[in-house]
Amino acid sequence: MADYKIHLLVCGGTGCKSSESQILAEHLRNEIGNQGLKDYAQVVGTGCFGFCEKGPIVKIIPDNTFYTQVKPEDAKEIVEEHIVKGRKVSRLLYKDPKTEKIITDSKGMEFYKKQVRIALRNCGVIDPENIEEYIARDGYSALGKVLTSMTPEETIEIIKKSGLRGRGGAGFPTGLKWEITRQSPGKEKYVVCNADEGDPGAFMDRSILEGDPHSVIEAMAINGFCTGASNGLVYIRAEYPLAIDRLKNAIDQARHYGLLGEKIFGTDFCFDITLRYGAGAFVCGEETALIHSMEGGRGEPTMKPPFPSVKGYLGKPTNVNNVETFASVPVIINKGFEWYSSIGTEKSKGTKVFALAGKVNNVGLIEVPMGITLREVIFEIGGGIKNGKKFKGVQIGGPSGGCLTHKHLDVPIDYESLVAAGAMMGSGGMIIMDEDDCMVDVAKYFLDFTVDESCGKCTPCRVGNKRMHELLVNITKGNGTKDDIDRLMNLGNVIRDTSLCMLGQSAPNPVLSIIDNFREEYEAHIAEKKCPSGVCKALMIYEIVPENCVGCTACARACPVGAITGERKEIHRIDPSLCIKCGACMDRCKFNAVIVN
Amino acid sequence: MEMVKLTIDNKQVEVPRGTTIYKAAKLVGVEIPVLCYMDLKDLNIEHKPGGCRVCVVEVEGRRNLAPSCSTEVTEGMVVKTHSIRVLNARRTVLELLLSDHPKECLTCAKSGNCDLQNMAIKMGIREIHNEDIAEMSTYRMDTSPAIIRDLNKCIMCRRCETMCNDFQTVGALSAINRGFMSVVAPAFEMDLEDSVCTYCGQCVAVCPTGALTEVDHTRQLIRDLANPSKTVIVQTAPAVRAALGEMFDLPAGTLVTGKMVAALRRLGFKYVFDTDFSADLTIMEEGTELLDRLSRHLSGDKNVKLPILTSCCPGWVNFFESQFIDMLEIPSTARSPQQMFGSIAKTYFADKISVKRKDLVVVSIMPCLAKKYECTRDEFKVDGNPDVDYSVSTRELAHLIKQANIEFHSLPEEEFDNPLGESTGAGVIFGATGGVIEAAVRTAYELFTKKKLEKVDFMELRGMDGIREATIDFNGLPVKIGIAHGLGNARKLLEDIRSGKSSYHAIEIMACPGGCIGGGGQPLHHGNIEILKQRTAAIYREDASKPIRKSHENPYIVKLYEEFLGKPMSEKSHKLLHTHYVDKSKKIIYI
Amino acid sequence: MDKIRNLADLRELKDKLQSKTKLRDKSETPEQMVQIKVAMATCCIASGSRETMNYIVDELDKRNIDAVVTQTGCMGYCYAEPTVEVILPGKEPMVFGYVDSRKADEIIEKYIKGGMLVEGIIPVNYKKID
Amino acid sequence: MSRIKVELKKKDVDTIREICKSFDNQPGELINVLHKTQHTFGYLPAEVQEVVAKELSVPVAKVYGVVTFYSFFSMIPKGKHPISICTGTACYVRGAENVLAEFKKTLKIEVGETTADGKFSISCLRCVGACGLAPVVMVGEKTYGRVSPEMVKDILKEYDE
Repeated sequence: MADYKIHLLVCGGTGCKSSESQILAEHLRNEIGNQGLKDYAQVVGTGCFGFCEKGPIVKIIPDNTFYTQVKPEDAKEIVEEHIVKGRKVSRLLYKDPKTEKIITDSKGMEFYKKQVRIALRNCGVIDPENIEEYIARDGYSALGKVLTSMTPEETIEIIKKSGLRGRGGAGFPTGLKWEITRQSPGKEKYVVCNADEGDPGAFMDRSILEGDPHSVIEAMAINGFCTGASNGLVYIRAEYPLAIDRLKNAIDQARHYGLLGEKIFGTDFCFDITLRYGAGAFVCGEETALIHSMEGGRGEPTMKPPFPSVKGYLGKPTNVNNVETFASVPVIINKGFEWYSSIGTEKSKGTKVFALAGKVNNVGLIEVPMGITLREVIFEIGGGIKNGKKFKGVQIGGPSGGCLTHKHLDVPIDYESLVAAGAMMGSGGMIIMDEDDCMVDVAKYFLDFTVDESCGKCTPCRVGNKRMHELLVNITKGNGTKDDIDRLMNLGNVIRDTSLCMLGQSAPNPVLSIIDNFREEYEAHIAEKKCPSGVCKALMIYEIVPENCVGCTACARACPVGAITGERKEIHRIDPSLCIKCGACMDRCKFNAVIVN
Repeated sequence: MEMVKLTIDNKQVEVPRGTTIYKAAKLVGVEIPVLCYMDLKDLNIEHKPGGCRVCVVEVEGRRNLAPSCSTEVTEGMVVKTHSIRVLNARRTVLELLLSDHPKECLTCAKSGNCDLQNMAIKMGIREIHNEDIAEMSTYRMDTSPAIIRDLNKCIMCRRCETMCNDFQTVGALSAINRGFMSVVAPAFEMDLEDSVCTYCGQCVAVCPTGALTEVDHTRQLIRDLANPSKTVIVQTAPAVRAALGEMFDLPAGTLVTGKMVAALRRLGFKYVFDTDFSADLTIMEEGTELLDRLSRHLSGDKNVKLPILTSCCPGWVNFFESQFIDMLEIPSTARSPQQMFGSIAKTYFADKISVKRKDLVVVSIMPCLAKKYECTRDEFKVDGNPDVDYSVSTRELAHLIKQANIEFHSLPEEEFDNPLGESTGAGVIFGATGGVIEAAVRTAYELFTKKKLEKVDFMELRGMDGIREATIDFNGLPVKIGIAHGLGNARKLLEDIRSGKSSYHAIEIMACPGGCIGGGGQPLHHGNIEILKQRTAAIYREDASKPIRKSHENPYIVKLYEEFLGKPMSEKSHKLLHTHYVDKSKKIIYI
Repeated sequence: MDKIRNLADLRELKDKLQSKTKLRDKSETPEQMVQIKVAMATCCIASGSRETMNYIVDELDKRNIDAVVTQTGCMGYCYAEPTVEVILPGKEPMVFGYVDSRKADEIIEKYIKGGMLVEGIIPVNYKKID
Repeated sequence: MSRIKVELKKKDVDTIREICKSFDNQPGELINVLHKTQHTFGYLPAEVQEVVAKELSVPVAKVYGVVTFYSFFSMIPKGKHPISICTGTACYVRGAENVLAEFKKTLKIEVGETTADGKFSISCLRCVGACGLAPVVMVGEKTYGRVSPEMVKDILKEYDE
């Protein structure tokens, strides 16, 4: 079969898929067939391109044309114009939000310029459902190399020297973990891939499993060889049906090709992988909780030590790594630790994937070298703040992380610097907030999440977070007192100091970092009973501007509680004690006379 | 053993590797407060979920505070147990617990004996911050025949869950829900009565707060005692006398039989009798049943089922009725001593004193909560009137004595009334694990071999090991005996029998650790096994001091058979002293 | 597909498959390799540009030359169709006209491999097309 | 957890037994068994949990403990068209709360409830990973992106029979 001259890569990640990218791919295939170009152009469903803001994405290779927000109806035009006639469909091309310039070659996109894609190297490039595409891009050669020409110790040494650290959040040196598991006595050991991505707003693990499942399978097998385990388990969120399907399919293919199972690469090494499903508990991202959940119980964390590397699944030594960590392993083996450790900073090597979301122009999944600054990420890769608003803060590390502000924009992104700044790497969620976001409300949101997700085992997390949340609710209702900030800080510090697992220990981080960085917003809520961003409903006061009011009575008629009084053609008044802040008057007024204070 | 050196509060200490900070601190006299932690050493239960976080200490170089109950020491560790950081954390955590706890200490059943209350006193908590906006986690109150669950008072120490699942393997309780609403409850938050609960009461025995308490019968008792138309009589179980003193600050293991009798008389009971009497009666029936089955077995009867299992313990009966229904035919059909007493009291004795059944109130003082349930079983009622009206726990009795302003210490030693108050040493040892079977052996040996037993102390049947076995020589016939205390041990033993791994002739099973002396109605031992050992020793002391130590030699028992029952296993005995078991297992129902 | 029994099997399979996805690798770093753009508007196709493109792609592969071949719209030299633009790394673009398979062969052999100019160059009057 | 009472049919019990058997009746597979059972029945009523407990030889209290721990498991049936509103951070900062409020107001049910006619139910989930489309709402398998409160009526209209 002749090779295709043109490849049309259609994003098949969850984000794009939910905007009908599958139908789009179908249409493209049909159109190509209609034009008799079946042997000339190939449509490939790939994993996520990362540029979720403008999905579905179609990328045309080799000229790197980057079509955004493509609808199934657009298929015909793309094929007829671009594939047949070689003319790019300019209305679908990406337009730089800052320069308004149409970008014809994705290499010219700010979004990709500063990215270094290692863990995401195959995402958006290969068809994740076809093992051959993975093999064609060097897939399984790292496993082959390790099994046939290296000892487990040598392999662990490479991982250690590469400086790779756990990408799940805590940043524990990966090679060291492997070594401890290897050295733990026991015949039966396990390799566990933590794919229970629970951070609301981070989806890199899912993207990797959807876009490049084989890299995780390969790395798990390498880990099995290094630690002496022949069983691998992937603990994956049940909310990720696509990732589960792709992973299952990939495992089947790997078995079919003899890359999982008995005597892999003709050696005595045997390894296979089974799936375990999470069931909606954020705390199961904590490795001891994850193990209890895999054993069929409540996902409650237990004391460490003993660490899973010593006593884990079924009481056996268990190496738990996160998806992104695993995905980085095969390249390190192939390209060498020198290459990997040349990227990044002194203590944080390599790259980190972030899920960029919130009030930023380019929402999506990005992979950047460690040490890059927040400014570069937000304003260059992210394309700055949406709708030209002002940047206010960035929450890094999800509900366990902290909220950083202007003064941190030049902080290099690495494990230590982020902690020093009051945030943490976490799983890599990065939520950008603008001037319209109320930081007290944001703190409340994250705490609401941890209160919901606390397992309930230890007192500080079970009761303490609830009490902090109540204080915040009270403050946003305008009932805060001046002692509340101190009370929040004391509670936060004690919860941090005494909780059993990382979920509890890090739960107060958003609240405490927001007190650190946005204390004035708390104070405004408490002292002036005002929400400077106008988010906290209870603190809003609806008023009528006398100059604008014409006395049309529309607002009074709209008010469901009769809080507005005033005769026809006279200036109306809102009684704040009756007003329920529904906003109906404001919607109804044609003269911009109703304002919120 | 590898030793580890560390410093705790500036004191050097050397302990074996694997020791926790909490235990190491204890060795140098530093008592770290704990709440959820529970160490039942000899029962192989160390409950250290690290959940309450009250026991946190500062470890130099560590980012956060360490729970001392579950953190192992390391070489060169420097621990501070009372820094300001620790103090603040501990107070804050305690305050958090209290913020989700009802403030009804005045009327709480656990008041004065509540770990949480004691901790609050010790830490001098005077206010709960922001109480006005603090939501409480509230749950439906559940009252069963024996146990009351008021989970608003639960602090999630989860000791009950451990006792119910790990020690007793009953599985009635589990942690449910998540986060703030998490609590320990039966499946679907159903009533305990509808669950597989055996009412062994071990959950109540370890509960640090008033979340789990016994059903209180003292109010009913006072009403009955005050009612002139009622004749109120009482029976006291063997284990009560070995523990009641603890409620009056006497050392564990102090025998207070005489004072107890005196106190009961002063409370107004018309007759003070002894369950030991009916224990002797139980031996007559159960021993005869054993011999009957044994001799039929020896003569080749294939229909006879062995081993015979004791049936005195109502928790145990509940357990096999719901979890070992395939073995319902093995246990002895003999009723428990409490029920035999009630049945004889309301027939034989009621006739003797010419009191109508409905006017006779039979009360039992029991170390047990399952006994409260046992009283309510339909099998033990005549025309709706129970043989034993209700049972009062050792703890309740102590409270009653205090309420009545009876100065316990200065009470004289008094004797039980007759005819149902006379007992032998065999009846007394029912209170300790292995005691029932030892008492049975004493009688069965003589009846079987027709020889006098020279040595009545069977040391091989005593002890604290969870599962024990011994072979007793019945004049050439080796009789194999198994003993288990704690339902988890019972389960193991039964599963071994079911699978044919072991075979015995007779087995004694008690639901509680140490037997009745560790019952759910006893003064709280807080997991201190030494207390259980002292109580056991007291039981055997009482046995040794008795002039008669074999049940069949009890003159009043002999007389009871002569005057009323005929002989053991007679038709009358069957009607009054035996029972049958029902299948209480949960059936999967479908249409 | 047979099982992969050893490393040699994997390498063999990889070599066989590599060309299938190589295009995507190449597109990542086009400036480091030979870039060829074939004008592919209706008029060009009519004059055989698709055949030319297919020929070029296949031949480059056969001759083991790392190059990336893309199609583009009409270059405006309709008189000389099919037209092909070739950019050697670090050099200015060259546009060739009347490229049939024979001409293409010559371009590959002489210009791309040898760096020698061949006949048929069209004077370039633009900087860059997109 | 609120619950409803059901009567199981023999074939339902057989189905659950089959599911348990497919996991070798291993207690460690409890969560996988519950997933599959919920997938089959749509929810996990008490009666179903009893059968699972019996088959896996796990106390039913333990099964209930697991079911109430994980938000994925439900003891009440979802509506014919289950509505899931993403309340992940990205959706939250882009106004998911208002969308949720609009659904609640329109359908007159709370989160975790099902309309009286059994047609719709509302649940919240944390991040479906379509953050570029925030706020995101799923109705059954269909995803709606960039949802505003005004769109709620139109979305619901699609499910008129």
